[in-house]
Amino acid sequence: MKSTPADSYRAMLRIRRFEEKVLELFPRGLFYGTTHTYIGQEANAVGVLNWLDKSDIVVSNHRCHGHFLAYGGSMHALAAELMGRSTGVCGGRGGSQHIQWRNFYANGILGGTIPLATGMAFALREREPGAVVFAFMGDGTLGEGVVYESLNMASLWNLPVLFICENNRYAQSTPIALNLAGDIAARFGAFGITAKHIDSTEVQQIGEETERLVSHVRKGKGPQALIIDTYRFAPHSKGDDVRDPDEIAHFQQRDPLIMIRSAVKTGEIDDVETEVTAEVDAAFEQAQSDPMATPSDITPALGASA
Amino acid sequence: MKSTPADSYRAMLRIRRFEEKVLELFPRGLFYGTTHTYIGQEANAVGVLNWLDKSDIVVSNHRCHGHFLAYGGSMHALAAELMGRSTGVCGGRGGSQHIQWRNFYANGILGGTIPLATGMAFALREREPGAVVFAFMGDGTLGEGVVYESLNMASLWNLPVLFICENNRYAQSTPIALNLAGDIAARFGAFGITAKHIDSTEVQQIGEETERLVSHVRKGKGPQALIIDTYRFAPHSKGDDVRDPDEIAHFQQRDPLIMIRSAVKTGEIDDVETEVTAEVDAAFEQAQSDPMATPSDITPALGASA
Amino acid sequence: MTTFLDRINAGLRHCLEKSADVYLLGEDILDPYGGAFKVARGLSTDYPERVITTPVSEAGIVGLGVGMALRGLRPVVEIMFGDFLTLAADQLINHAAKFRWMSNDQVRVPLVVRTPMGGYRGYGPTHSQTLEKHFLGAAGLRVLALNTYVAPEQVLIQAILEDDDPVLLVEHKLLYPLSTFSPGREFEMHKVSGAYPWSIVGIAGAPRADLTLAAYGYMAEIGREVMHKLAYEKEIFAELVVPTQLSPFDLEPFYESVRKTGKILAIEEGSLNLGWSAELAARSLENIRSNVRFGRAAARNMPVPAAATLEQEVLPQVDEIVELALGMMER
Amino acid sequence: MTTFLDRINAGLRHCLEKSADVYLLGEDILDPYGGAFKVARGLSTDYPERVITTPVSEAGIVGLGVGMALRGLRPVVEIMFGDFLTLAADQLINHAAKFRWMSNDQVRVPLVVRTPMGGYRGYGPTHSQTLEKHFLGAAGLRVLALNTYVAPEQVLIQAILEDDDPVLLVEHKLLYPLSTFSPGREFEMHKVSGAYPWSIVGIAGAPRADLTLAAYGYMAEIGREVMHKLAYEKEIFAELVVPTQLSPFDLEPFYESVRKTGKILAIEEGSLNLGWSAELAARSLENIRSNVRFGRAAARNMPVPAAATLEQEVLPQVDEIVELALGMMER
Ligand SMILES: Cc1ncc(C[n+]2csc(CCOP(=O)(O)OP(=O)(O)O)c2C)c(N)n1
Ligand SMILES: Cc1ncc(C[n+]2csc(CCOP(=O)(O)OP(=O)(O)O)c2C)c(N)n1
Ligand SMILES: [Mg+2]
Ligand SMILES: [Mg+2]
Repeated sequence: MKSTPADSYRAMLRIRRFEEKVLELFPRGLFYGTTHTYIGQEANAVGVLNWLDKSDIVVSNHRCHGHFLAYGGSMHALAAELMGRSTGVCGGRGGSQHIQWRNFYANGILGGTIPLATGMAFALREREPGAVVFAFMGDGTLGEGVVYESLNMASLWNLPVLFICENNRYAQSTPIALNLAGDIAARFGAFGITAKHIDSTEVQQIGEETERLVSHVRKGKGPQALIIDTYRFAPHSKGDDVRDPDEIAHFQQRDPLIMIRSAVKTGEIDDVETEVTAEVDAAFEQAQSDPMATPSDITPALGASA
Repeated sequence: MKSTPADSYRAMLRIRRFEEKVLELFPRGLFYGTTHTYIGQEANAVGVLNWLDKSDIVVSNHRCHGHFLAYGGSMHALAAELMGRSTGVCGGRGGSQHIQWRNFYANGILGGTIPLATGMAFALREREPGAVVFAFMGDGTLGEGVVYESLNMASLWNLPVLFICENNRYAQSTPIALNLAGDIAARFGAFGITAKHIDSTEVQQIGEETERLVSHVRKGKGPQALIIDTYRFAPHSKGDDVRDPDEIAHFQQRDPLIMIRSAVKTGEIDDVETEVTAEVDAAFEQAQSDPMATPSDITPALGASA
Repeated sequence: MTTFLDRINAGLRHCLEKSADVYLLGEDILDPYGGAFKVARGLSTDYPERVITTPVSEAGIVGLGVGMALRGLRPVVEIMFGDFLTLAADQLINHAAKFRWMSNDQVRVPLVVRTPMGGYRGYGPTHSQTLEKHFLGAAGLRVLALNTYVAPEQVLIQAILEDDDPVLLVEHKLLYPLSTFSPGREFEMHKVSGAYPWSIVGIAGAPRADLTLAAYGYMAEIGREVMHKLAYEKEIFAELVVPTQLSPFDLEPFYESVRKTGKILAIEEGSLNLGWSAELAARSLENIRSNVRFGRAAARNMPVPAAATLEQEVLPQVDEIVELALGMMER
Repeated sequence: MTTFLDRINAGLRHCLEKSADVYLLGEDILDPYGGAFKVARGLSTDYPERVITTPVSEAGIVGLGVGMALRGLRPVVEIMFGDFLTLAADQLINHAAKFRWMSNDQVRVPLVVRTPMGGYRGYGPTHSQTLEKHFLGAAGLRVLALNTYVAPEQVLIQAILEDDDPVLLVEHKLLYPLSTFSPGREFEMHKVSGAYPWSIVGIAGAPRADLTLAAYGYMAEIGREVMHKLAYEKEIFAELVVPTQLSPFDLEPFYESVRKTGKILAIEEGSLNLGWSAELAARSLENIRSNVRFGRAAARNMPVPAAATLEQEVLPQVDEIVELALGMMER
């Protein structure tokens, strides 16, 4: 791995504590709208994006906070975006599901992001050989037809994209068995895309698999897919959980934070905890004291030639 | 087979001669609009639909003349529809690509017919157990995402539908290699649908494969797929052929009509030829003498409660 | 107290009860979840065979519904957010809406597609839109919008059990917690009956109205507030006309009001250009000889932002509409 | 003689030549086929790396274009028939049109989606439609329609090389074999310049017009015939106003004409309800104080049938439009 276990632990804890704060503050009406937290899936964003290079691109979805923080996005700007502050990542226009910053793009329309990711990979192939698009999608998103239109083009044109399917076993309230027929890896394979399917919450393992797949992609060997069986510990959005508590408890035994701890020195664990807690508190406090997004900043939907 | 080689030969020849007449008459401006002929693929419609039961359904596409005639549709009504006569299958409203009669449904939007077929199979499962939807699609249509949304639902709900993919190796002018990545059978398999892939223009073989697959579907074993490698001898539409003449010649050696002839008595061959030629001539002559579709017959797009 | 949502739910239940041909399909509609907005709650428990949760495939499930409808069933498909209708546009416009006519009336497509629409909830640009305008005027497709002036269960029953044509039914998210309107002492209302009724609402005991407020769905709530303010704060008396059917356009009750008032202020939540009320303007010009004044309140012509302060700026608000109304009276 | 199609082709060639960021994508666009309507003919031979034939995936290729555009390329995506735009509706309305604004203007989407639209060819209900009305008024999306009064290559060059926002470019099938309009002795024309010009066409040496004919795309050809007949057979003098940009609605040149004539007859090929001209009506009422008369010629409110006799009945025809015009003058 590029980064030490402690680094990974910190990266995952930043996501965990951020999301916990979001869920803690939501009932207090500090936010407006909705949100989807990443709690339980931290090892995916951190393990995968550990292999991100400078000119790489990340395409994310409705559950984007973890991807964004792992990408290197500002915790404060994300908190501010959720609170509708002018200092938010998108000045408050996008909100929780629509985060855009540098080479990071998230959108709340499931599946619609996959052709975008494919088009971006096309652009990279033409302009920045060696660079890769990391495209995240959930298991439920495999229901959207445009995903397969995209897999076909990505494979046909040998585009530099790594598809990451985070299979947390549910689409909103619906268990995968009621949503998905056949086999996930086979759905990529059918389009000539090699897919590696792992059931893991170990950030190192996820990182190692990613390293291998991404190196293929960088070498111009075409798209690859990584399917990670995982689990979310919090509700789909907020307070809308209908899953069996025992099932949640069962998967919590494989909490990615627990899995990595053994590899981190006890001293470090406490330091990281203090550090991250402070960072999160600061981020939200600052965001809360930032000015609300101001209508006067609104620009037209079409540019000059409009 | 239910039907004798002579029956199959007749059924295929009816399609061949009908389509030849269409291409012959088009330049004379007898039609209006466009058309897509089935010449070269006759063994598919005839071999497959030979196993059609009374309450079964056929969902067809832009290349529907062959399917319609094999289904038992009236040659005269089809000719009349192409000529925009009031006696046409749909009174001239639909034209070549939009044929609806009894349990036969064709539409010109590629792929859009596959969820319809799936929904019809759902209705059959609920109302007419044992009945089957025969859904035809071309290789190029595998580009449409909604096809995969449908495969997923058909498999998930164990619906009685047989998907028939007629792989004539081209989508309009585009060879399959430029359109399709991966493997066709695998695209069905990935959704848990068993697919049989054959390269054949032999109506008996196609019939036998169909018989086996359809019996599974009728027994409630869920959707199945039959992929038939085939070839069209005529242009995609009319006069827009850019394929290598040698390639066409090569495949013409496997003309489904030639393949079956050996099994038909010479005497019968001539009788069938005379018979079919007469039928086709009569159909077109009658259609030509029928009245043009009359505007006064136009009804509103919405019913009473509009 | 029974909410508007309870009554929609009751309408669905009634249809499932009355006809074995009725099926509900949609994402996450099974109990205990009962759908993202809980409209289907309890139904899958009582009708497990006919309430079906679907994959996340908007085009596919609407197409599935078209196929079911073509074969005599009466499917009701829920699209979780109206914003996702764009994914089903081909199935609605090129399949559901055409099949009957294109087949020379040999078939029918008794399909209902229900969807929660609208903003004011901070859900952001892809979950707050008012997109029905893009489906109005599609030949062969009926578009309805629920409002608190009609019994929602009646509209559902008519669309699901009686209507043999495809229906797109828009339900504004903010209607769900409300209850249906009753005039009480302050208002008066009369209905123009029909399969999908119009409601004409006025201020009780007010003099002849000299402004017609035209609004549907949740905007008809805003419209009532506007009407109230105009009356009690500005002594301007308006009449609110509320259609249940948006498309096709049967506007007689609207004309009737405009013939009296000569002034139209339409209120729409969608962005200004080419929304429902543009057709009202066109038809007023075509059908009402005398000179009419026409104004529109609508969302600013941009996506719906997530931030509260921005969303409030972009979506129509009562006070700015009142200002618009005053402006129209002055002209 | 160079046809309109040749000039579109030349415009695409110019863009490929000028900028290495330009890519053409579409179904069957490679030589020798050059696309279903041959618009791309010759281009793949000369720019093999940047002219790419795609799978039959309308949503996918438009989405691909959005992704390419977000990363600085200038993709031009051809949708083989405008009827299939419904399949790309989500990518156009929820992605292409929103990305720039939603990102707080951090990104641009210089995408052009071109498509042949329209009927009068007997292609039947799914290959003859005029569907652009369903995309007008979508915030963040520019919709253009080529017409013979502007140099098509200029419109393409502006949209492809200069415009940083997503553009939906409608090309009526019947324009392809024509050549661009020149006033000759019978007509006079002046342009209102701008990125996407308006053209104002009149009868040479005619007295002040007292009817404004508003039409775009191929309907502007029909409109000219109507204008000619009105002048030479009925001695009624009209003025034809032709926009290149349909949405957003910048209507000044239209208002100018209407302020003179006081009468509007809009001609649309799409079905009547809520087409482009409904917004013209609404804005005329909002912006033109004096009383205006308004009428519309459009397709009957049903699918476009295949049979010649039926299609002729359903789609607008010159003579019936002349009748409408006469009716408006009498009022
Ligand atoms: C096109 C579209 N359909 C439906 C939704 C509503 N929705 C939001 S998240 C979600 C479930 C997604 O499941 P999955 O892809 O597995 O991601 P997860 O939430 O499990 O991370 C649904 C149905 C949406 N946002 N977009
Ligand atoms: C949605 C849609 N996209 C594009 C077309 C235009 N089109 C008609 S036929 C065709 C090729 C279809 O190829 P295939 O599915 O292999 O059927 P074939 O013509 O080979 O029988 C295309 C692209 C269409 N009719 N519908
Ligand atoms: Mg999931
Ligand atoms: Mg083919």
